[in-house]
Formats: sequence, structure tokens, C-alpha cells
Amino acid sequence: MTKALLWRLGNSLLSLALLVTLVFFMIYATPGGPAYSILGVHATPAGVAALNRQMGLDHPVWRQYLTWWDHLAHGNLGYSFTQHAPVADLIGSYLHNTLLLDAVAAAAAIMLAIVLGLAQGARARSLGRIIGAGQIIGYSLPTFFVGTVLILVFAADLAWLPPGGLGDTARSAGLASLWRHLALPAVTLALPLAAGLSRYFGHQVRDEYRQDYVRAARSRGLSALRIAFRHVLRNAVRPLVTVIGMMIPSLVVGGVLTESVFNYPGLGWLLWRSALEQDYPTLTAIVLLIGVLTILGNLAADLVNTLLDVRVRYD
Amino acid sequence: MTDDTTRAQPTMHPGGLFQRRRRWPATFGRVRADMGGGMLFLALVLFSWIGPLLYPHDPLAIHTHHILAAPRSRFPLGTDALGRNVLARLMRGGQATLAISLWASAIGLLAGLLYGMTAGLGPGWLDRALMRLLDTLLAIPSLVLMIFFASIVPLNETSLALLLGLVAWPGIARLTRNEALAARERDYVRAARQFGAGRLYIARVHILRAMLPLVIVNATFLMADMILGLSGLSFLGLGIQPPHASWGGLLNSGAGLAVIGSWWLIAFPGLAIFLAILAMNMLGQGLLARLEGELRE
Amino acid sequence: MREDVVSSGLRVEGLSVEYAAKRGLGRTRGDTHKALADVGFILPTGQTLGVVGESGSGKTTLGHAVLRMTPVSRGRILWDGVDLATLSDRDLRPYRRQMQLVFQDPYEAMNPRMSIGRIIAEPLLLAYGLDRHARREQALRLLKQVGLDESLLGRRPRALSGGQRQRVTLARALATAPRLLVLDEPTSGLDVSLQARVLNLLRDLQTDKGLSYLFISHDLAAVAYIAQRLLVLFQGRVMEQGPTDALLRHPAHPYTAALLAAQPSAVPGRAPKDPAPAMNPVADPVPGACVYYQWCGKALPRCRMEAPDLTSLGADHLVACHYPGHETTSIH
Amino acid sequence: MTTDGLTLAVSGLTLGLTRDRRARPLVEDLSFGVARGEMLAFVGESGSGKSLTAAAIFGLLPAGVQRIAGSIRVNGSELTTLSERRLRAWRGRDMGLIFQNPLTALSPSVGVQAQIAETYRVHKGGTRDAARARARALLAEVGLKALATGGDSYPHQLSGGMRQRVMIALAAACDPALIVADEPTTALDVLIQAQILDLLARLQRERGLAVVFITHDLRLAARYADRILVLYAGRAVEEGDAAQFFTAPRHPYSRALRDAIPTIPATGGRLTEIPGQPPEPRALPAGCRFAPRCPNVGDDCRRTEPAMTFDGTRFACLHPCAKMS
Repeated sequence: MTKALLWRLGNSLLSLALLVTLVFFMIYATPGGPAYSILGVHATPAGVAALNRQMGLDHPVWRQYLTWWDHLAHGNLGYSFTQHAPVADLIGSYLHNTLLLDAVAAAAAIMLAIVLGLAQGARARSLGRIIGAGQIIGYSLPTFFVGTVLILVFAADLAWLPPGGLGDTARSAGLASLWRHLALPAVTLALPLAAGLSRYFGHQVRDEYRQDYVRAARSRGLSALRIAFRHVLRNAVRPLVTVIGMMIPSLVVGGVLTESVFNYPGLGWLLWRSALEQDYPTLTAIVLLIGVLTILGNLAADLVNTLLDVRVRYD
Repeated sequence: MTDDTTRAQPTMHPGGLFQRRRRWPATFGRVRADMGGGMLFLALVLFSWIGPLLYPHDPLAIHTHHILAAPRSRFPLGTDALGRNVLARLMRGGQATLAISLWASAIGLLAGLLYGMTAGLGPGWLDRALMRLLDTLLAIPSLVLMIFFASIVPLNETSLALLLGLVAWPGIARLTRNEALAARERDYVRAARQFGAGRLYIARVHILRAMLPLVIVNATFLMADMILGLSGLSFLGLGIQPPHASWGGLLNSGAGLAVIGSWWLIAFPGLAIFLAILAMNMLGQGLLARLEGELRE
Repeated sequence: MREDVVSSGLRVEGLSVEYAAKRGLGRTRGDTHKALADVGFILPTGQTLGVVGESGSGKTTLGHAVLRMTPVSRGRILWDGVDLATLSDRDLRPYRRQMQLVFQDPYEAMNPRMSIGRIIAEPLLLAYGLDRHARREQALRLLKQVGLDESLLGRRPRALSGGQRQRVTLARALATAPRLLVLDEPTSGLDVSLQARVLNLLRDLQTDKGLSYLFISHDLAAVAYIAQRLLVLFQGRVMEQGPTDALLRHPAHPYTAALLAAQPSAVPGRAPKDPAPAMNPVADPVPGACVYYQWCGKALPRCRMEAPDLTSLGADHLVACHYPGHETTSIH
Repeated sequence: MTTDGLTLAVSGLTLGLTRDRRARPLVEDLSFGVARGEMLAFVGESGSGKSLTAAAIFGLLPAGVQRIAGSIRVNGSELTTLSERRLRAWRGRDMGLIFQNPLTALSPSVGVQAQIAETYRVHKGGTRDAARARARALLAEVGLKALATGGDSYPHQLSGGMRQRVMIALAAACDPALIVADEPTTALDVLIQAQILDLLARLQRERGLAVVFITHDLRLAARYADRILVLYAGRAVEEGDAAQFFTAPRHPYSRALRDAIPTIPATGGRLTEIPGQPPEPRALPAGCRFAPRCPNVGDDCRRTEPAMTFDGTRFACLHPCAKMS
């Protein structure tokens, strides 16, 4: 078991190294290179050359690559010329906001998914059909559309909740204000997640119900509730851990769109702004960070799964 | 078809109390799902391409006297802030959105198939290397990659289709590879090898054909992702550039104005995107259910 | 073994198949799992060798190894005097046609998307490159040979019954006019009445075509019906082999005896039951002991100290036991 | 036949598809009884309806199949009129079911002691500790002393034979009067098969259980059961004492089943084949269902469905085989 854990850890480290390399070549392959975008319309060949020299971009590839690693190792993610701040400093607070939003949305989505999935799997014919229709609609709804509509209804028309941002005073104004600011983005983000997760979980529950052991339990006179909670649920939740790990990319994608709609100062919003402003150092750093978080998330899910369940069923 | 499956009485072990029985009439609901999805998609395609023939209005024409006009007879879906006809823009935007998404899906499907087949049928070390690379690529969510590249390349229909397609293939690649690996170990493939079949024959006849239906069904989900991705990019201002219309772009330009009452600017493009994605998801899900039903023994 | 017996036919010597035991971090060196250890037998042309053993005994691996469908670690597979174990894949090709495998699960062995006609014709296409017309003709002939109706030609495997499927895979195996068939549990999934039909068909085909069979089964009675010689495998090792009659009448190895006692032979009424030995799975094998030591009802101290070699009891009857047919009180 | 004193008495049981009303029943007019301490073997090929009958006894018919007629009495009480809730109290307490594949029939993430204890407590109440103690005693009784002491084990940690022993312990947890074993050894090796059936026979003797043993293997039925009932395409074709049955089956199908099995030592002759295939429930032949495959068939067989008659054994055939063969 220790070996299995080490094996997974090694795999993840390899993925991380590959990721860093991949991102490096993504920037390296940028047509014109970063100097052009930094200088923008003022770019002259001489200016570009000077900046390239200044940033070490005239060195051979391998040297740039090593420098890239060196900088990363020292936590140096570059300097944002549009925001006039080191990228590492910039990212910190945005990351914090994003993690907050993601955590709230993910928690809501998971809880909803378990309830819906259990109901769907246990009552595949009647209720399951209705929930199934809701799910397919739920994850077909584009996040940015839902967000816009929510703003329109709850912020513009009803004026119940703020239309976006986190409000400069959000933190100082206390938890209530924070929740009010979080409500709409969190709902927007959680909706497609809950739809996808509950569908997966519902199938899982339904498959468990088809297993022999459920009928065997019935043949021993166990009640439906007992079978559902003591036997079926236990088996159906296990794969959910993996799925929650795999949920991270959807969370990020949804997050970028949600944060843009609501002007929520998170990583996704920053990614969007820096893409529009062609702020490559920031853009690169965020892509890298998201990749790292995803890999770590999957690793965490793997580890939890390994700890929970070392056996291989039905082999 | 149904007759054959119910008539077959396979059961490896005779008897056995609760052998899973195939429920024959249950496919009815699923058939409706893929039919409904297909019809919906067809309707959107007709709207986008045949619509302009029936409603020939210039999507770029500016009607200065009708700025932000609410839907009524002259402009059935109203006008935007520059006084452009929303219905005409919606049709033109549909062409752009659907065409680019289709091309992108085709590119993604092809690239994914090639990559997956190479990994699944090649030697073990190649498989391991390619899969490691794929895992890493998958660690960066597709929209993030799209945003990254969209900020670099000049944006037009061709570059968007390429960009989306090249970001989209890993999912298909992984599916293809897994299916190929599974198929390789099937007894009928071993049998073919015993008859002297070469790698290419097995790849073509037994593996590709066996998994193609599943891969194609999954390409419908890919198409849904592409519509969402393209619309998302356009919504973020990184897709089709104004003044050209796309559904996501319409939503983007309308979002600010909707707050002050011009609801039609977001309602119709938003609905269009939703319906297009829904159509593909329904189609895919229905087809998948059929396929599973067909393969379940 | 006598050298002169086999000039034509199959002769296997010292066949071993080992898998690297995979654990977590890739392969651990030297850690091998012995699926087959030092297996040898002779199968003269036109005869049947029955391979008997329980799940995990390595009997399926043996069938696959003989056909080189699984990598062979050591040993010789002599087919008409040519060692197949050393041939490259390309050199092996002409021999592959001469020996075919009939899979345990016929449904798994057929591409579900192909018609029965195409399935049977596939080897004809691959081995001889026959045209469509000739393939169809041959497919019809093969179908008839296994007693199936030509109306099945256009059907899919899933529309067939278990017995029909098994006969289709048999027809396909016969397409390349092989001389040896490896039959892996060909009747285990079939109902009794269909099982009889397949067994009879196999007998008839053997008489007609002079085929050799390597017949793998856990059903001792089915094997006894069709095989002239038996090979009893336990954990990848030969426990006993010899002529069917002698082996069943006077089982020398305690494992063979146990198998025989456990057979649901058609004893009318409630015959007194021979209690089968306790087969509790024991975690680790005792190093240096007979592989059957932990299960054996007749084990003596020597069995723990020293693994027995395969020794002759005369008349082609070999057994790997220190005390063949021995009646003593066990140390267990 | 009097049903008094029988542990299980089934009469006129008819099962059919819920949706397809044109189809003939899957099981038709089936009657049998099992007394205390007796083992009755159900023998038939796949599709003969033997497993459906077992499911019907427990009121666990798969979706799409329903009981059309017939009575099922356990210890004299009618089960078919009970509500699902009332019937639940009977399952596990008065009758236990053993499945074909113990790996899938045991709950994978609950320990085996816990599963047995759970079943016991649901029906008999008592403290957790008492139920655990009972579970341990049962495991020891079925020959799993190693599992009866110390911590709990999960099904995936056990071998196939051990799992089936656990299944038996589960079925016997509440001292039921009846055990139905549905192909209990089909998934097991020969040696384990013999052990499991020996165990079942021992429990039957020691506890005076009524056992219904469902199998496709006539040899196993003959070796372990007191009586044998042969099913063909949903109908009973013959029923009788195991020993007598094996020496002189009267129904041509029973005889064909017997003669289709290879024996040890081999007799040298050919095995008897049964031509054709069992009929589909949707396309049953008129008259006797076995007529199209029967060597003794006469014109009358294709017209009238033969009723059960008694002549040494009970059988349903117009042209039975000779009394001594």
C-alpha cells in the first residue's frame, strides 16, 4: 500500500515537471514573443531587442528553460507590466477569493448531488426520470447566461443581492455581507456541477441496486431503508471521491466564466483580464497554478481512495 | 432488433436466480431523447442557414432611429444599442457559432482518434509516454488553454476552429486509447491473431470498428463542449470579434444593457446557446443509452 | 519418455511460464509468479490429451502457451520436431494455421458486430485470401460440418444460443484445416443436452479428420469421455499423467483421488460420501515442500522437506508424489 | 398430496410476463412440497423456470414477471396474500436463500460477521453483542473457525468456497425452516463444490431443514437429494424418489438428461443427444412442450398437454419409457 501511494506520488511529480515544461514551451512558441506585447504599438525592432536582452530572451532555448525552472524554484513568477506588480504578489489575494467561492460552490454541489443521486438511483422509473431531465438541462445551461439572468432578476430587478464584486468593504462589513456577495456566484457555479455530479452518482446508485447483494439483502428480510443506507450508499460513495477530484477542472472553467460575469475578484477574473490585456507573465503564472492545483487535487483524491479502499472489487 | 435480443438466450451459467434481464420496452424514453436532440439541432441549423433566406435582413445594418427597440413587428427580436436587427444577428451568429463548433469537433475527433489509436495499439512505453503527456494536458482545463491561446493568436473563424479543436482532443484521445486497449485483449482479437491477422488488420477491422460508434457518440458531447467553449470565449471578448455576430458575442454586448431593461439582448442569444448545447447533450445521451443497450448482454 | 513415439504430433518439454509479479512501483526484480512450471507431455496425432485442474491450476495458460499466445519462459514445444518456442512471430505464422484454439466463452470470442458468415470466413480471408464467393462457399461447408443451419449465416452472435455459438467458434477454428485443436472448457457454459452434442461432434470430427485435441476442462467426466490420456495440473505443476483408464481406476496422486471423489458421478441414491479434503486456502506456500503439501490428506514429514519429482509408475503413468496411492495416517 | 406438515407447499404456481399478455406463462401450474428434513432437487436447463420459482417463493420476482396464480405455503401459512411488509418478516427468519455467486451476493463493504449479525438482529432483536456472538457461532458451525474469532473480514478477502460458506451461514442465521439454494456451486471448483454440498446436507440433517436444491446437474441432484423434480420449459415433467428416478426415469426428457451425461469410468458408447432446442416462452408448441424433441412422440402428444400421472414416479407423459430400463 505504501508502494502504491509512492507510485501515485511519483506520477504526480512527473506530471508537474511535464506541466512546467509544457507551459514554458507554450510561451516560447508565442509569435513575436512577450516583448512585442509589452511594448504594444510602440514596438520597434531596437526596442524589442533591448527588452529581449533585458529579460534574457536572447539566450538559447535550453538556457531560458533552465532560468525558467530557477525562477520558479525561487517563487519568482515574473513581473506584470500592466499591473506594475510582481505576479506572485498579485496572485495571492485573488487565489484566496477563488478558493472561497469554489469551496462554497463545491460543498453545495456535492450535498445536492448526493441527495438527488440517491433519490434518482433508488427510484429509477418515476422520480429518476424527472431528476434526469433536470440534470441534462442543468449542465446544458451556460454559466455566463445563468449568471447574467441571476443578476438581472435578483440584483437589477429585485435588488435583493449585490450584482457582483466582493465589495471593498465586504470583509470589513462582516460575514453577512460576504455571504450576500457570494450567493449569486456560488449558485451559478454550483448549478452545472451539481447536475453533472448527481447524474454520475445517480448512475452509481442505480448500478449498485442492480447488484446481487441488494436482492440477497432483501431475501433476508432487510428493509429498504436499511439496504439503501447501510449497504448501497457505502458502495456508491466510494467512486464519488475520485469524481470530486476530477471536478476541479469544471470548477476552474465555471469559475472563470462566473467570476467574469460577476466581476468577482478571483483567479478566473484575473486570467480573463490578463488575457484581454495580453499580460503574459500573469497569464502564464495562472495557467501554471491551475495546472498544479488540478494535479494536486487528483493526487489527493487518489490518496483518499487508496486509504479508503485498497481492495479491487470483482477481479 | 429488439426481437433478436430478447430471443437470444445466452447465459453462460444455466439457471442462476437473478440474472440480469434485459427490459425491452425501456428504450422508448431514450429513443425520444436522441430523436428530440437531433430535431432540435436540425431546427437550429435551419434557423441559422435557411432563416436568412426567409428573413433577408442585414445583420450589420445600423438603424439609427431604432436604437434598443423592443421586440415588435418590424424587429421581431428587437434591436441592439447601435440599432442593428437582433433576429438577423442571431441567425448570422448561429452560422458562425455552429460552423466553428462543428469544425472544431471534427478536428478534435480526428486528432483524438489518431493519438488514442497510437497510444492504444503502439508498444507499452509509447503508451505510457503519451498518456503521461495527456494527463498533464488535461490538468489545464480546456477553457483556460483556450483563453491563453486566444490571447496570442489573431482571432477569426479559422483560427478559432483550429484553436478549439486542438484544445478539445484529449478527452477523445483517452477514450479511444482505453477502448483500444480493452479491445486488444478481447478473445476475438486473439483469435484473429491466431489466424494470422496483422496489426493493421486488427486495428481496422476489430478495434476501430468496434469503438467507432462509442467515439462518435462522445463526439456529440464534444460538440456541446465546443459550443459552450466558443460561446464562453466570445462572451469574454476573446472569440468572434465585433462587429461580426456570434451567440456568445451577442450575450456579451447585451449583458450590460439588459440590466437597464433591454432583456431581449440576452434572452434570445442565451436561449440559443442553451438549446444548442441541450440538443447535443440529448442526442449524445440518447445514442449512448442505445449503444449500451445494444452491447449489454 | 520414449523418443520413438512422437515423430509427428505435439511434444512439450519443460514448459514454464512466469509472470513478473507486479506490485505498486513497477516490477520488483526477481519476484515472479510461476503460472506453469516444468510441464511436459506427448500428444500423438489423432489423439486427445485431457488437461484437468481447478481454477488457477494453469490449464488455460498451458493451452495458450502451446499456441504461443502467451510468452513462454522456458521449455520446448516440438511440433513435428520443430521447436515452436524459439520461432519468431513471422516464422510461426505457417504453424499457427495448423493449430487453433476454441475459446471457453464463445460469445467473447466473436466480434459482436460481425455476422456469423463473416466470423467463420475471417480465417479464410486471413490465411488464404479467398475471394468473397469462395469464402461464402467454405463458410457454408464449415457450418454444415458442425451441424448448423445455413440460415444462421447472416445473424449476429447475440442472436444465437450458447450451443450454437460454441459450434460456430468450432467451425471457425476448423476453417484453416488445423491438425491440432486446443479446446478450452468447450462445454462448461452449456446446458447438459447441448454439452452432449458438442462432445459427440468433437469425437466425430476427430475420427473424420484425424485431429489432435488438447482438451482442457474441470469436468473429469467430460474429459474421460473424450481423452485417451490425462494430465492433472495443480498450481501450474503436473501432479499426475497417464492413460485415462489407468489414471481413473487407480489414481496414484492424492489430488487426483480427491478430484475423482468430488466428481458428481451418477451414483444412484445417497451414496456414502467421501469427505473431500479440507481445501482451506493457506496464505503462503511452504518453501521446499510439495506444492500439494498443505492440502494433502496423506502428507508425511518427507513431503514437507522435499518436493517430489515426476516419476514413472510404468506404462506411461507418471506421478509427482513420494507416496503414490499410499494409505497411511497423515501428519495433518 | 396433503399439504399438512409440509414445510413448503406450492400448488398451481403460474408465473408470467407482466407486459406481454400473449406469451404463455414462464412457469405453469407447478405443484410440489418439501417436508422437514428433506431435500428436493429442482433439475432443469436454463430457461426451465427453476430459478423463477425460487424467486417467487421469496416474493422477489424480477421486474416484468408476476405471479398469475397459485399458492405458496410455508409452515402452513399462505405467503402470497401477505403484504410486502409482512412478507419481509418471513424472509430470512423462516426461509433463507443461497445465491449462485457468493461474491456478488455478499455486501462488499460490510464485514461478514456484521452481515450475519445484522440479519439476526433484524428478525430476533437482542443486543449487538449477542448478535455478534451468534454470528461467530454460525461461522464456526459452517467450518470457518478462522473467521469466527477476532476481527471481522470482508468478502473480498475470502476464497470462493469460504464466501459460499458465509452465504450458507447467512441463510441459516435465524434458524429458518426452509433453505432454497439456487445453483449454489455453479461458480465453484469441483472440490469446493463437494464440500459446500456436504455442508448443506449436514445442516439439513442436523437441523431438520427443508431444502430446495436448484441445479442443472442431474448427477448432483441424484447424489444429494431425496427427491428430484424435473422441469422443462416451465412445467414439471417428472417427480420422484432420487434413487428410483435415476435407475428408471419415466419421462423421455428425464431419461435423455440422464443419458446425456458422461460417466466415470466412461462407458465407451456415445452420449445421448437431445435434438433441437428448448422452446421460447413466446413460441411454445401446442400439446406437450417436449414433443418436438421427443424420441417417443406420437400424434396425440402434439394435441394434448399430458397431465401428471402416478406410476412409481409422478410424470406427465403420454408415452412414458418402460419402468425398468
